[in-house]
Amino acid sequence: MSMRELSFAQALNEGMAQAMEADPRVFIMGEDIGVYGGAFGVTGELVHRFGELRVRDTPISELGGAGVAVGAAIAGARPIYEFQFSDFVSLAMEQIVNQAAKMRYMLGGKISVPVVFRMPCGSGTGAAAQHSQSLEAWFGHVPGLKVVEPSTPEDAKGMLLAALDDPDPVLIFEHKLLYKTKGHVPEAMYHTPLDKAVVRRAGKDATVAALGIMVQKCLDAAEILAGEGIDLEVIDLRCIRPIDAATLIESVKKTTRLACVYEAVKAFGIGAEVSALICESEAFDYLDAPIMRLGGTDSPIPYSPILEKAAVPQVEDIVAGLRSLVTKRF
Amino acid sequence: MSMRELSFAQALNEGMAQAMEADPRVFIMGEDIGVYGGAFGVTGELVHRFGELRVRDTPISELGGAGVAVGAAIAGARPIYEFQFSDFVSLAMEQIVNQAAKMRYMLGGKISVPVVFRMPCGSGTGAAAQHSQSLEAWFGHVPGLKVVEPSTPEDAKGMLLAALDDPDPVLIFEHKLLYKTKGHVPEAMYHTPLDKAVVRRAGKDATVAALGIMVQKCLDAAEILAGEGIDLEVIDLRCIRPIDAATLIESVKKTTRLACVYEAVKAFGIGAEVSALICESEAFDYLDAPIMRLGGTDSPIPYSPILEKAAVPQVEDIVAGLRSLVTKRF
Amino acid sequence: MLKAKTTKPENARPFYARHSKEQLRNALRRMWLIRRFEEVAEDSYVRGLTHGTMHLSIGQEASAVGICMDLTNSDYITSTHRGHGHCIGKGAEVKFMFAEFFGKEEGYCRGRGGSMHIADPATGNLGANGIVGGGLPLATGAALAIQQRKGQDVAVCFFGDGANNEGAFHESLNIAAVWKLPVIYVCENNQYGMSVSTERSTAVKDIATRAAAYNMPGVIVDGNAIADVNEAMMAAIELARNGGGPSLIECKTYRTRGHSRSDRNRYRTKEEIEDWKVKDPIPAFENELQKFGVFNLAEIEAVRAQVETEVAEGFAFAQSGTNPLPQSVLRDVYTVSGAA
Amino acid sequence: MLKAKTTKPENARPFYARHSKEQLRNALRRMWLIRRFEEVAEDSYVRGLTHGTMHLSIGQEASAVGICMDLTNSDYITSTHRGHGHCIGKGAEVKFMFAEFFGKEEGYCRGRGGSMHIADPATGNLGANGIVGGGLPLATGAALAIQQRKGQDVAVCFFGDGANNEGAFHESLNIAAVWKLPVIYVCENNQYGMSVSTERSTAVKDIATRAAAYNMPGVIVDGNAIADVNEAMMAAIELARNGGGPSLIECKTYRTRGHSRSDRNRYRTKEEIEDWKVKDPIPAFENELQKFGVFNLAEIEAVRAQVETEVAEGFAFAQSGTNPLPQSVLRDVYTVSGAA
Ligand SMILES: Cc1ncc(C[n+]2csc(CCOP(=O)(O)OP(=O)(O)O)c2C)c(N)n1
Ligand SMILES: Cc1ncc(C[n+]2csc(CCOP(=O)(O)OP(=O)(O)O)c2C)c(N)n1
Ligand SMILES: [Mg+2]
Ligand SMILES: [Mg+2]
Repeated sequence: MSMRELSFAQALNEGMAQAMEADPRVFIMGEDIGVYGGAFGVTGELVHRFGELRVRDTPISELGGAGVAVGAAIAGARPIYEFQFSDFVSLAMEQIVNQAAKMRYMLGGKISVPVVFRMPCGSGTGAAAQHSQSLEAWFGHVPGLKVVEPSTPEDAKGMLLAALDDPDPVLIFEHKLLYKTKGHVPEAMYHTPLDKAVVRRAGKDATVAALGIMVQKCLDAAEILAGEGIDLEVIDLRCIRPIDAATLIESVKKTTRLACVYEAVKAFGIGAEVSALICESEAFDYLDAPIMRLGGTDSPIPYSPILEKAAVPQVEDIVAGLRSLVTKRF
Repeated sequence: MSMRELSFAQALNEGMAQAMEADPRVFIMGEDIGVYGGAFGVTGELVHRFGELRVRDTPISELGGAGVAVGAAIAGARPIYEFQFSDFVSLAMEQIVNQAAKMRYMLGGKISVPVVFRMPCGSGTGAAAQHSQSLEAWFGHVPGLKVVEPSTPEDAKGMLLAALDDPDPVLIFEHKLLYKTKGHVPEAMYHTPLDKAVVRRAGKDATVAALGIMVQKCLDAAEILAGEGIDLEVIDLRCIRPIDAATLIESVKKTTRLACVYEAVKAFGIGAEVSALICESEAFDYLDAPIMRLGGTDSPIPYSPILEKAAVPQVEDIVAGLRSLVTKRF
Repeated sequence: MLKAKTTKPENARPFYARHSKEQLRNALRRMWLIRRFEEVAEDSYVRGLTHGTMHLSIGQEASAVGICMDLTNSDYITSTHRGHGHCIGKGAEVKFMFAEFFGKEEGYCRGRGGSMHIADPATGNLGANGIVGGGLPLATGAALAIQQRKGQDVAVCFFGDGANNEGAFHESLNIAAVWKLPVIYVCENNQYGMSVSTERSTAVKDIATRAAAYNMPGVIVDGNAIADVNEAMMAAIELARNGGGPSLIECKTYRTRGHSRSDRNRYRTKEEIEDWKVKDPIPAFENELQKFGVFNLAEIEAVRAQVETEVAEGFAFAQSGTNPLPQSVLRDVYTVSGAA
Repeated sequence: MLKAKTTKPENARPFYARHSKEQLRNALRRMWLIRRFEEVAEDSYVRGLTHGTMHLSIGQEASAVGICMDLTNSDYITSTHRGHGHCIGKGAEVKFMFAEFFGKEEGYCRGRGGSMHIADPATGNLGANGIVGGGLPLATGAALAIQQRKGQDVAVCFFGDGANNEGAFHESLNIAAVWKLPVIYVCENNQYGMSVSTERSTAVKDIATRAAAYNMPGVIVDGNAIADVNEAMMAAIELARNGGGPSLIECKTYRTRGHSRSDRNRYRTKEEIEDWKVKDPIPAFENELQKFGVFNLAEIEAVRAQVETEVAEGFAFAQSGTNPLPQSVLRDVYTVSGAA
């Protein structure tokens, strides 16, 4: 078969449809995921295919909705709960953090919690401070959860299917601006591992660890810098919990320099964890420059499009940052 | 006056009482803070002194309770909201993160949100996974908030009073096992800055940045290691947002080695941020060993006392860790 | 309900009896301001002049104005994502609202908030809110601050039918009732929370039914009839100002526009929308005003003309506003000076 | 209500008519098991043999047993921080519960959970919960799983009067009602949430009143009368199993012990506690059983003796249990094998 292209949203949609075909225990819950098709169109026409009982519009009740999904999971179902915007998880932390994440442990292994949360995240849509956050780091801090953020349509589908086959609770962060991006997506069902980073561009001068939407921005930046003779290795982190430290360490030992690029607020974000992981690893000895973090500004996301751009790393910021990383001498 | 000793809980209690005396806008809300005196006895007899309208028992409604405090703050009051256990903030993230933290920014500076949240945290009481978390890192990731964790009775009172005089929302993490610890507390009203770390023990062989209850444990470990001829500098971080990078950088430049010790889950905790801050600072060039993080295990807090101890750094773990940090050669 | 066409306003109903001509004119003016502001905003949105999203309250103007018209600047309101009406109802100026839409420094939030966060603390408007139900605890808290300082003000909380299923609704109403706080909860039941009808989201037919769970008065009014809305509000204000505690008012209404720009209206029929358009609250109010002889057509047309000018001037003001500087992105994350 | 002392059980009330002698014996046995388990646990706590905290349900045994006695192992329950009764009611063995208290590998949770997290999925008990109201969405979700697989089981959610003010209560009951889920909400109203009386925390006198806000049946029963509790439960089960959706049952009861070990009982009077001790549900049940001629005193004493043995053996079993190894602290954070 030739290379079939789907958008990121279509890839997720296909993954959900295939899972529902294959396994009667799978169903979806969320706000406006039925006839409306989801705020970002991800569930699309699924309600017409699978009916209202398997594509359930929930009342606007995120704590209840997410918790009901957790309850269904421990009672034998395989629910997917879509947060309309991942910001609203702020209402459901209790059920995710205290219940889903800890239940297996607290019960001495007597139960598993196979629930999947889909989390549309990020800025760039002019939706301002309460609809634009990137909160993945919070969940990186919570043992019991698995947390991923695909950057391509192929990974989006593969990680969704892997998450649905995983016995533990998985959160999938999906950057809203990626939904319309296109890429090759295999038609069959397949898994993308929930614990492996991937090298998207091999290079020797520095390692750039990027998350989600920043992967493409870093590839663009690398392309520009290639014109200046700078050869960057771009790693798509993909997994936040667990982080694939091995792939990072190997790369840093080769390139001796590291930047981590992400959209979330810089402080206490994934950049901190990546930096600390490398610093306490054998790769530390190889470092030829301070580890650089390029993250969001220390502010909420503003509404004004001018400010919104200023609040998260843009390609030109990344280019400038990486140029200085590579030229800095130890 | 001679050195007056109070417990950590008494220091907080005195601070609240003095603030209520001085400012009619100050009041306290929380579960069982009235006749019961608070789950950890911090509010004690205040209800008898200030009455039920200023020491308000709230229904068991953390989202509503915390949000009502935020609403009162923007309408001119100076509320203190006590979470009975900081774990329950998982129910109130929405109001703290989306409302309190962002309101001033979203409104272009038209409003301030002078609310104080008191957050009893940490393990060691056998209360298991849902009552023992150390979640301060979540809030370190949220611009708009100020986040502190005092380690002494003196700082507890001083930070509470500083928080009450601060126009922005402040979260004070209070380790439950500290409530009964005693120390000198000035009787007058005073402020402890909300953005300054403090060197608790000067030393030259390595810097140990510790948070909350870990400060004393690190001082104990330093004492033991002093017997082996190892001279440690122990810094009480005190502030999580903002972190006092300057004090850390200065110390690391002197000692050339750094460990960060904290009780929270290691990954994505304050250790990551401290490590990354140093790594991107001028102190990086001075480092003679990888930065070490000694944090909690990657698990919920278990009930069994044996396991509970195993889940967070104990003095002997700190001693062993720091010994290896100091002897490691670059 | 009105009995005869000839009834004099004074003899008619409390709404007409208790408000001056000037107040009634202002009410009509504000309803028109909301309508025209939103139509122009919608148009500029369609023309690509603003970004982000926007939630229009066209068709719901009677509740915004009927609720706010007796409030003073020291009474508080909290508003919703669909908040332009509340904002104008409470006294905001459209030029600063337009400026906010265009992301200008002159905007109510200096361009940091946008449509979903417009606020005007000077008129007691504590802000729109992007979180459904987010304003419920805030209004309750504002009422608590009033009670703590033994004030006479009230706090008003607008929220939607969809918001009534949030836990924040339950916790807030319970706290307000137990503490007898001076807060008035105003549910604008426009039949849908985004695409989901109240029938599919809410276990009870009328949201006002839920007031009984908090032992507070709950009334249902025709949200498209400003007099009905306002009379319920006057009673609730009186109760609140006299220590009687909170009330819940449910305004049955309808949004004739989609939920937001991305709405394809798949969840409702064209007929339903057309049926409701007939119940447009603005002509209904104008008819009553004329019927009761409060205003003649010329006076009404003068109001409309005045609104037209105000909106056009506001739009022009906003267009020529100042763009924020990128380097100001960190401004106002914290209060710089010590004083709040 | 009972009419005459001589009424035969068969003629008396559904509770006696519909249960066999064996079932009634088992009900009494479980009530005693709860009581004696907790007394012994309390004692070992006082003697410093266990750590952490513990919430005793002494005085509330009738609701735990009356609710659970007709459930099967494939019906679910979710429980609370005060969950020993629910656990035993649903069929757990006290030896594994004691072992959990002592933090032993033999405990229901291998010593990882302790009193506040005891669970026994094999008997359908999805667990106690340290978060007030935490079980409300979970039970609702379990009922959803049942509905999705077109099962005949029910899910039962125990919660306290204090929990009824959590947003989770509102959201869960609304969802269950809208989707007609087979879930039964059982509020054990013991008059206090920790130190705060329902009067000071809850806007309505009876929590069952709130059922109307979700359009579901809400009944109030004497929570210290097992027959009353059980008859309400039988009706609710029948409704749920037949697609009739959720119900709310409020059991009025009282905890005669403090909230937890640190409670100094400052918020209630000795008299109140003594008044309630008189309404102890266990002697009340024993009296009825004798009055109706179900059991004679000797048979009742045999039950008590059996319980005494079971508790003593369980305690001994637990004391000689295995301590977890410190290095096992990471066990069961994740499911290692692929199968859930
Ligand atoms: C907590 C939260 N959940 C979901 C949303 C997305 N959302 C925005 S408006 C809306 C519908 C709200 O319905 P309603 O309260 O009836 O107000 P209306 O839009 O009808 O005015 C939804 C689901 C949100 N902004 N916040
Ligand atoms: C979310 C949450 N808030 C507060 C607490 C602390 N707490 C534990 S039990 C309790 C009282 C609960 O009252 P109720 O629901 O009536 O149950 P009861 O203890 O009376 O059985 C409180 C406040 C908690 N565990 N979880
Ligand atoms: Mg609506
Ligand atoms: Mg209770």
